[in-house]
Amino acid sequence: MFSQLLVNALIAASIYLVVAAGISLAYSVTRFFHFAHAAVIACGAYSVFVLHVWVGLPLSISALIAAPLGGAVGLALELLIYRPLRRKAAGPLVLLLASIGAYVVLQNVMSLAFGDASRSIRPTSVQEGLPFLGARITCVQLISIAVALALLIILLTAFVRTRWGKMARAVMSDPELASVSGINVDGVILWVSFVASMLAATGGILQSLDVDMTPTMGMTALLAGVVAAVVGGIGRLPGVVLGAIFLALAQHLSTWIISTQWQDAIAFAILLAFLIFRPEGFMGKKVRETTV
Amino acid sequence: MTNDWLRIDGLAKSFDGVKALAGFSCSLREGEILGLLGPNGAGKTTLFNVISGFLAPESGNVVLRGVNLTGKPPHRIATAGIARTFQDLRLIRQLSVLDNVLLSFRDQPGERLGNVFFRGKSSQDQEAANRNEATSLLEECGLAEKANDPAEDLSYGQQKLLSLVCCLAAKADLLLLDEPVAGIAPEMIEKMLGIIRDLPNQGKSVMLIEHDLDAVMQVCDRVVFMDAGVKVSEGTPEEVRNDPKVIEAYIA
Amino acid sequence: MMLEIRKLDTGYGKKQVLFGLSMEVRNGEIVAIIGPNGAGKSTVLKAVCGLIPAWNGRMCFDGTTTNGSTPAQNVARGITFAPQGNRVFAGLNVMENLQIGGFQVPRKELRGRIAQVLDVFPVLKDRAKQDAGNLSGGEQQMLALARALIARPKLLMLDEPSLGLSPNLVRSVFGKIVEINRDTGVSILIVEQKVREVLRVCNRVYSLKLGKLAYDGTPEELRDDKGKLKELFL
Amino acid sequence: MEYLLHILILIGIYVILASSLNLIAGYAGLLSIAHAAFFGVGAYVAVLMGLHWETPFLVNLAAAVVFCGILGGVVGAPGLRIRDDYFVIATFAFQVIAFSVLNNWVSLTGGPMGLPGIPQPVIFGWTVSSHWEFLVLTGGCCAAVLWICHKIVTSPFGRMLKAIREDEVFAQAAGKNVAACKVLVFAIGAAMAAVAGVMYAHYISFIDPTSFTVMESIFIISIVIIGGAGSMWGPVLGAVVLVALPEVLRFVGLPSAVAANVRQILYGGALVAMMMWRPQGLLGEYAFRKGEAQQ
Repeated sequence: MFSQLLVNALIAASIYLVVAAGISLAYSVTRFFHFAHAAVIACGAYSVFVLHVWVGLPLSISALIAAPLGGAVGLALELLIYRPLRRKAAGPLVLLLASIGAYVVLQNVMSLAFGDASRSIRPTSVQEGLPFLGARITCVQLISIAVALALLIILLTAFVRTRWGKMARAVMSDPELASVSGINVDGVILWVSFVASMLAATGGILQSLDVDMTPTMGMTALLAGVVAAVVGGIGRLPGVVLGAIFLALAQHLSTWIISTQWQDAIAFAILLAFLIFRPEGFMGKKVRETTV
Repeated sequence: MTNDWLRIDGLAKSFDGVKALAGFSCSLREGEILGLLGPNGAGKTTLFNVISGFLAPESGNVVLRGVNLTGKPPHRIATAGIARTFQDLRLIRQLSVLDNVLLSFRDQPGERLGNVFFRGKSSQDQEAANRNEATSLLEECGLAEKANDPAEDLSYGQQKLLSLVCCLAAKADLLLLDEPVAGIAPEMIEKMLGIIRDLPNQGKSVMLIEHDLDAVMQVCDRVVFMDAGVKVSEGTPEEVRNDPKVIEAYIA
Repeated sequence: MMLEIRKLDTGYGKKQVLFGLSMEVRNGEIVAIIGPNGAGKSTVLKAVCGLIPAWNGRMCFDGTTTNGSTPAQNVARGITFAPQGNRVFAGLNVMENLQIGGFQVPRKELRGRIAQVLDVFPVLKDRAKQDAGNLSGGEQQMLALARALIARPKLLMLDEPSLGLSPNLVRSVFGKIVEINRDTGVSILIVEQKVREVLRVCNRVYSLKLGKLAYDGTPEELRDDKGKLKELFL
Repeated sequence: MEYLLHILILIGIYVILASSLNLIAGYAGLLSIAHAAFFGVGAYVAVLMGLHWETPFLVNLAAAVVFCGILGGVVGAPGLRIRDDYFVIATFAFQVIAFSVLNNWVSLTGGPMGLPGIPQPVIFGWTVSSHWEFLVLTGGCCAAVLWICHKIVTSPFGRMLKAIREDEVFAQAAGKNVAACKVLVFAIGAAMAAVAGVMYAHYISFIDPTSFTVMESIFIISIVIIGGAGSMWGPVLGAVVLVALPEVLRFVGLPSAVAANVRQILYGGALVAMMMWRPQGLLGEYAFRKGEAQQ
């Protein structure tokens, strides 16, 4: 029982991790909470649905196409909405409100296209699951953990090693200095949006492999991602790993004591506690305070 | 001589290990205009922020008329008789010029919600009286025509003037003015200095930070020169100007 | 002529800081801008590098007008800028900071250039893998200088490189500045409060007061004339 | 005719919700995604009291108002420590927790099944039963809420709220107790939302948690912003337009299944468009831009 809870937590953590990494990345370069991420998450899942179920491509290929498609949605949002707003010197609240509007639109477009009922890309036959330390884990779940880990490693490496990664970190660290160093800050924001949205879409795909998809599925995933990102410390990838694991453990181990329906409430109680008492999270730097 | 009308004693404050104030002390007499000079990073604005309660000092005291104000929240200090302006010029830009002045009156009965609903008459009377007073203050300073324009429509100089008028409406005894004439046109400088010079006649005391030395010479009774968070020199504007330590601090 | 500024008006929001300022930097010169606080010294550098727009007037670099250029375009033209306060990318290590500085440099050349710059700043060589945020103030200032040099600028602009440094460190930072100028022939425009130090190293001096030019001449004239200095500052 | 009355009653309820959120977000600048939570908690408190203890309607209403007021003060308090977008996230968290409680505390709230059979309100012997009577009751509450809002925003207290919204530092330097003010206004706004909740519950005579979701909060925010934050009549206009919108869509012949989505697409799109071209909304004055301190 206990080891099954741990395994469940691990699976949840892997999805949180992917989503939270995207949120954290996007927030640390753009400095606002990108609400429409929730829609991008669902976009990822529905793209796979269309490609796999309607077009008939194999699942793996569908997923490989769907992730960049999600990224493209993020790119479009950045180009059509956020960049023009930033040009008008819009603050974080204006951007946040615009992204809420964008979420509402995208989510309802998906509702119109696919209906509110849940859709599934899960393999039809129920899988037994492989025994694993006294628990059971399905193949799909193993794959999702592997994908999350692989993405994280790729991301971390890219951040440390590549030129683009360094540019992104420079912009996170000091946007003004980055611009006088000759970095095109707008360009960096653009491709970080792409990567972050691709991560969000991947999160959606992984989730839809485990449970079914609905147009509003992104909201819960986004919220878990926000919690993991804030708990870990916005802008710190290693912190995000910690945050995702912490959140997943807290949610799943608490099912020893209370029923599973309370998982959302637990996640948000954790978030509230962190926002009030330690808004910089486990590893982050202090968030801005009022300065005189 | 009531030398300790305002007493500032051994204030210390550091940011990330850098000492902005390192045991700064000085005092102010009633009705005195004191200029604060010093190079960038000398700790002048930090001093204002500590006096007005926006920063808590690590040690030291600020005592106004025998009342220790150290560590009190800004709104308490503001109601205890201290008004200030800001270097980056804070006003409520979207509100009208008149509203900005009206906001600055302290302890308005109409700002208590209970009075709004249950003692409407008395708070309305007070509001009307404040409105008259605000209008006449604006008239004296030549901003009356703009009273109903949003504050952001004023020129930079007029905005600075308005922030001074706000301090007058506060009926504070001590005014902390952070660069009152920086970046404004010469005629406006004259006007501002005229108002500031007249403040002691109304029983008010002033501390001001200003880089325009001519302005300081014109209005200040006394000047304190600070560097690296401590007082380096003190005296009449002429004395400080001729103090070799001062020129040394600038060019060192 | 490396940099020519003609009748520049600019400021922040509604606040005008510079009033009809004209100045120039010739090839290979070290030019200092001094003056009391609030004179608009840093504003000159920010306007030249493109962080704030010019309201009026003209800025001309190496024969091209740069009004309205972005900082990135100016870096490509050969203007680099080390802003005030030992600004480095705190989350990146020393090597990465240098790579960011040379990010417009062709990749093949970058390694060699970094090696060259590190030869000028041996302190940084030992710290190559450390996070820039953990360096001392002096080392951060060296790094800020080094970062601005990687791109091999024609004009290097420094905003108070001495800020927060001990007198010894100030000496060594200024020593480096002279060395760089002598070895590479880069023109340097430097804003500085530590007047005595900067007068020792520069070829020409401008002094600003309340956004206007108050003095234009050679450091020798000023160095010995305390009366003149006092007039400029007090 | 009844149909028209139904729309008018709904508009009345949303005017209360939007005007109260406008106090919090439009005047005090505390953008909150928790308004549907107060709406719901108010409804549940009154209904549960009526069902279990059979207390009179006015007592239930008063209890819901007081309860939500206190809860609002508690939820608004984090606003003293965290600001802007982090505050939005914190209210969001509260919204989700509140929904979760309504949905999962089955023994008290009936969970997803909701609470059916809510009795008609009786006020001093007057049984509110017909659409007309509900319209009178809702209209009366609506008028009271608007009158209170009007009193607040035209008083020096309202001026102080605007000052806090635009520049807290200036407000503090002018001697205003910013912290107390924020908590107070958040509590008042929450209490007013409870009034709307009580009206809604008794009018529909059935409540379940799905009426009080995050999306509902977003809808209320959209009303305020599209109508115009920081103005008395902006949210009223917004409520009329956005509540009547699906009926208009139905009128032009969209099937109702599609109309619900189209309505949301329209208001989501309007939200984006407002941010792009008119962040102060149709009638408002607050553009969610904090006084940008220059250099």
